[in-house]
Amino acid sequence: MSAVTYLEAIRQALLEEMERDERVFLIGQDLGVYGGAFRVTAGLLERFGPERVVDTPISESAMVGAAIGASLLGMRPVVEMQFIDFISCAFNQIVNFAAPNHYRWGQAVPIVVRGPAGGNVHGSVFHSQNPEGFFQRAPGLKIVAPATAADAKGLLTAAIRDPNPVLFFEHKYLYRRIKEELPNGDYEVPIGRARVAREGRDLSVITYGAMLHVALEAAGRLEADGIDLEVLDLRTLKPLDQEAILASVKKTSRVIVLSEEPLTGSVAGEVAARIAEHAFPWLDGPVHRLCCPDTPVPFSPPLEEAYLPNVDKLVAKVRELSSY
Amino acid sequence: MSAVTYLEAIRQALLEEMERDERVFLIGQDLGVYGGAFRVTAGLLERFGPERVVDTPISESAMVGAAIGASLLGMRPVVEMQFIDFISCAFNQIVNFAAPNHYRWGQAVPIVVRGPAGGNVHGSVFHSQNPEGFFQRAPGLKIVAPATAADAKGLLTAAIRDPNPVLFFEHKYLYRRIKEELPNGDYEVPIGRARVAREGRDLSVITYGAMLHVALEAAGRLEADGIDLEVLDLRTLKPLDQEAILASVKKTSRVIVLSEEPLTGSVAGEVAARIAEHAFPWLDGPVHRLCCPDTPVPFSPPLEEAYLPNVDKLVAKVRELSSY
Amino acid sequence: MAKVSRNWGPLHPAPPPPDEERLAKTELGREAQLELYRFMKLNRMAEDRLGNLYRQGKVVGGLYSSRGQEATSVGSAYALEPQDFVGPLIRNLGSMLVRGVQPSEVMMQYMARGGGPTGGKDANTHFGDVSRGLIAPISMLGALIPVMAGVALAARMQGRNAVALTYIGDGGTSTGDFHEGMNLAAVLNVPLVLIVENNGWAYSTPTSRQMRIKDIAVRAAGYGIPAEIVDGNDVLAVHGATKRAVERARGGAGPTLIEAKTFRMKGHAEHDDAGYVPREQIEEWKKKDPIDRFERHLLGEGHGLATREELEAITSALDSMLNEEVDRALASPLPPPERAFLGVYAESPVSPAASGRGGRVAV
Amino acid sequence: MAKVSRNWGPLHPAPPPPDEERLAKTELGREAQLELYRFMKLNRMAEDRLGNLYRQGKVVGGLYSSRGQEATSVGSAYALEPQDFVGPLIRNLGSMLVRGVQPSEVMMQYMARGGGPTGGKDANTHFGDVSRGLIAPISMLGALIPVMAGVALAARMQGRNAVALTYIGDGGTSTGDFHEGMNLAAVLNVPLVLIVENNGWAYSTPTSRQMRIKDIAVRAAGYGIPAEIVDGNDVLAVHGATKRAVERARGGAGPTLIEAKTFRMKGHAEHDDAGYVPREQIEEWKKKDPIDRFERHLLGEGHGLATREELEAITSALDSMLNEEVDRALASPLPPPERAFLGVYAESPVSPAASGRGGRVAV
Ligand SMILES: Cc1ncc(C[n+]2csc(CCOP(=O)(O)OP(=O)(O)O)c2C)c(N)n1
Ligand SMILES: Cc1ncc(C[n+]2csc(CCOP(=O)(O)OP(=O)(O)O)c2C)c(N)n1
Ligand SMILES: [Mg+2]
Ligand SMILES: [Mg+2]
Repeated sequence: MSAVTYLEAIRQALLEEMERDERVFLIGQDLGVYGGAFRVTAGLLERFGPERVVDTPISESAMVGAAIGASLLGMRPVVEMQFIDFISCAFNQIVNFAAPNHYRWGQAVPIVVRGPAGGNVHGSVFHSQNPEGFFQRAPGLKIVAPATAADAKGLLTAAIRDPNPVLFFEHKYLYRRIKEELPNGDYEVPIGRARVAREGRDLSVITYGAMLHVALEAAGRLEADGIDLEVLDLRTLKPLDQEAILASVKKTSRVIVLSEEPLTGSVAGEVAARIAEHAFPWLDGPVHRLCCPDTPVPFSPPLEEAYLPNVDKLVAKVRELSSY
Repeated sequence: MSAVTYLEAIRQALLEEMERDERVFLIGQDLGVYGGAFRVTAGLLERFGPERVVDTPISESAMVGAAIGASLLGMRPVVEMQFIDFISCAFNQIVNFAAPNHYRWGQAVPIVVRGPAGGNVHGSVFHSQNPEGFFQRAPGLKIVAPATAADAKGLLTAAIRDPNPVLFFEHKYLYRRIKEELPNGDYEVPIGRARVAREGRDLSVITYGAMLHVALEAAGRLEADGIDLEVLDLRTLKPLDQEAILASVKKTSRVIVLSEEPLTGSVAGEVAARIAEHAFPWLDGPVHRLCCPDTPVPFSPPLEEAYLPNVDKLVAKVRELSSY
Repeated sequence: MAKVSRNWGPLHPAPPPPDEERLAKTELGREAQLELYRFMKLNRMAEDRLGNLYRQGKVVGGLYSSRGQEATSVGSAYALEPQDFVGPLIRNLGSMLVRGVQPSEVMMQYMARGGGPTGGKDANTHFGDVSRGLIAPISMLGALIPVMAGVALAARMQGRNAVALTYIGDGGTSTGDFHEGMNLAAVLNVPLVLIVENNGWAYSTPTSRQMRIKDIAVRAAGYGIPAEIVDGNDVLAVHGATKRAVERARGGAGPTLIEAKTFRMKGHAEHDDAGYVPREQIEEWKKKDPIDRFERHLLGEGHGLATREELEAITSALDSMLNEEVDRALASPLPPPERAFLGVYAESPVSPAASGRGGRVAV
Repeated sequence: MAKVSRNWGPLHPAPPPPDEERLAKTELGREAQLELYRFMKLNRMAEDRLGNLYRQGKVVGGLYSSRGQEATSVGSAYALEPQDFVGPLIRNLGSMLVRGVQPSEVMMQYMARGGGPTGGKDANTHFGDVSRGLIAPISMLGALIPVMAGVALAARMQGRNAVALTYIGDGGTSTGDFHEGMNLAAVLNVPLVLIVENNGWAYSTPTSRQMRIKDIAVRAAGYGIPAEIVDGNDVLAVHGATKRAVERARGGAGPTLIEAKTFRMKGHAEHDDAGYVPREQIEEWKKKDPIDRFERHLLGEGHGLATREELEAITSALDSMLNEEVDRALASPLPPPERAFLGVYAESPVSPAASGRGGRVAV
């Protein structure tokens, strides 16, 4: 078996679930003949036909609304946002129709809304967003953000099988930049469970998505100075794996929450708040966040570099905190 | 001068700013002849005519979009959401058009989007929401939530004069339940500044909106047991008055952040995260949050009562924390 | 002082008098017509009972009436087959009754009782039941249209031979979701029927300030789908138009938009005295009351389909039935507080077969 | 293997050949027509330069071309008065040039240089300048329409006697904001003109899968506003139709929708080879190239408005101008990193007079 990219892992999950379960279908823009703006769905129209790879007009709200309706009859729709930024146009359907439906009248809404998120590709203000902070506030939603190819496949498989509405944020920077061998055959990575990506004694970095790789690289660099980082990959952003978060913090007593979001309203903030409430006695220092500044994602490379967290910024933060 | 309600204070701010500044106009549903679903704009059509009290179709996205466009030419539109819950239909215009516009191309977007928020009136899932948690994540926005009639008038006046897009969340539970004498004539309550609503030594309750009154009542009750609460009214939810938050915590060393939002993704979480990062050395105990559970707002009175924070729940939390 | 009248269009005109002849030769037999009558009466009488409960302070929150629009709800829903799906709005109690909803279910919802379909979690007619082909709306108008398009899409994918029927008001047609939903339904050619209830008003806003057109039906051409304008106070006309549209959809010809011209005889909600509605407009429409008209038709010369005694028998049967329904609803306690914390997430995959009614709300 | 062709409609048909006679008796004089020619050439030549910069790896991110659609942008914007406002989309470089935007401004934007109007904060044609009547779009299609309706509303309130002109693609008409924006503009009767550029494709989606109608213009009837269908590759026809609509709007008659039938001669963006577009469709439209056609018209028998030498002189003047513009753009450095943190909030109230261009971006 050979290594596959993060993008190919997502394609595999879609293809295999569609083969396994005829209730699964794809709906979105330019999915079929074109195979999607990032080619995630390439070949699926030829394989499954236009009734299961449904191209739509430019109507994000109707795409999600139609997916909700189909799910009420037991289908398992997977909606693609061409860029995740456009999910803003479906906000009402996601937050007010899909999310509270099971609570309101007991009817599950098993849909997945997926698409390319994240920056570091000079996509500018409207092609670089990480919208998890906007959606974590919606009771009834689940939010997933894989950092590896194996997780991308296993988490998407789990998301499609989950009876609840799941937002699946793929980091476009990782699409073709990381490659791994995947577990054989059918597997799920459970939603709601974080993963210790690196065991360490001195300080916990809690992160997800593309930032996981920043954390791991920083950990390697810090070994030299004898700082042993633990790196926790959240994988699911809602509901948070509070147990795993607290366990890591109780072990290291020092923590930095790292994420590629504007600071205010970030998932990183929610994680920090949980730590401050439930792990306080174990803390040897303040709960730090390393996020982006509270600005839109700027376009020009030097601006975006100044905006995004990176290994240097993390290493500096770690040094600051461990000498606390 | 006689006491006026929270609702009347809002009406006065609209009326007086419209008299003062011809660039100010109102746009929304049923504002004119009807005077708005809650009668906030009663009499303003007769006073200013249909060109400054603009009734629209049921099109929240277009209402906000049109306000943005008018503001680009220097107008000062005030948009009413009939219930703030419907702001979800204008999410994209607010978060992607209005909020980043000044950063993107230097053009200010001086609009206000206001409307009745909050629960405790058995409005059920779609007429009780507090959406601040959805919007705090949007760089470029300001969010205001007054707790008193005087603040309602002064903050709305400031919001209309502010060159940035401001979301103004009125708590409908307070509309006719609180009354005060207002300062004379033209005044602003500055956006971005919190207010110590009650000085205290032992523990800080940081809150806003209708919950301020819960905190003050709890404080009175706790006096008996010799617990002296400090109560901080945030007033502005974005940008947060971090200085005032930290000052109060550094003084009391114990804190509860109280808000009428689902816990996850709440503004209360952002406040707690700021405290955990910047006031850690001063803390004698965990940073507690008293919020709603992560569910939609339920309809039936016993359910909504179980859902909402109240004086008993706060008093219990305070006792728990102060015996920490 | 500024002139307020500016921009106001003409009053919402009443439709022409019904074509008695066509009424006479409707394809619906006597039994069916008496059933239509029964459902319209039930619709109105159940809402009258709700009005009493409201005045007794037993209703929690707002109460919405469909008085004057019963023919639109009942006539359209009556055109469906058992396997079809309907997505009613708050003024479509009649459609829900036709689909087998019990008045007590709705009464419990309005009174926030624990025994209602949502167990007290949501209000009024905001509940659904896939097993009865009933889809619940959300308050945000328009949002249900793309959802019902998806129901129609799934029905086709699953080979159910089923049609999806839903409703929107004149005001609701101004929402983006109306446009996105109808365009998507048209392009995908799904079996969707939309009834636009043009009742002249959206809360306090007359249709003339909601749109610059008289007939909302013209919008269908923008989606490449057929439309029909129908007298919404003529239950047989509504039924006939819906039946044609439903069969067209079932036959694979895609969506239809039906504009039903009708009138909201009460305020937007019980608290609203509708002072903004010109008296003469109300008087004009009173004459066209859908139930009185249908009664005249049933008793009418030439085709005496029913006697006054028969109709009175139906009414008094409904009356005693509603007495029981009210008692049943009042007997239901408020929900236990702990219920507030249950059922946010679905625990296990749900198949359409398994999907049920209130029972599936975590209670 | 499933049939893929299902649901696909006929190819986007080219419009009928231009009415040479009408072309001959256009009301635009020789000077004006030569200016139109100059702007169309500038549009295309500037984009060719951008293409070179792209191939040299100097462009950051995607590059979007309006090749084949120059007549629509230029002809429509040319119908505006100085006090009017225009909201262009990414394929309306021509409209921006007519409004006085310098090619180097756009080149700096595409190359992410600090000297561009947004100082490197945003990309490509995403910038505005109220003082030049230029409103910037956001990427979310449709969103600009309600915003331009608001610009038109404010223009009326302020007595500017100004009109707002904006654009949308065939695909963009499927968005909720298109519907809400046009309906609101119609009800409020504001001076808005919408050019629908029907170029047959939305990325890889043909118009036949975007909507169930052939002529998007029919949607105007749903808003109670007039519409015109125009050959979008005929600059004089586009100008004439826009002029009529603009004057109607200025006269207080409200919005107009103009559907310009045209064609996207390149891929969605530079990276897209448009393999999904049938060859014959491209060949068919090549013959209708708007610039070649206008050239033939200008040189045409009977009404020789220009000589080949004159046109070549225009072209070579543009050529050397563009050399300077490219040099100017390349001379601009990337922005300083600290700029990323500036300008999120406006500091003080901004009056329309004070509102300016790039200078007002916090740099
Ligand atoms: C998106 C949205 N905006 C505003 C409202 C508030 N609202 C509830 S009903 C109503 C009027 C609806 O009018 P119409 O669609 O004609 O239906 P009718 O009440 O006449 O049956 C309004 C504005 C809403 N429910 N949804
Ligand atoms: C709301 C929204 N959804 C999706 C996109 C992604 N997108 C960018 S351009 C485009 C195609 C636009 O087609 P059309 O409107 O016909 O304009 P054209 O490219 O043909 O000029 C799409 C889908 C977007 N920009 N906005
Ligand atoms: Mg209505
Ligand atoms: Mg196009």
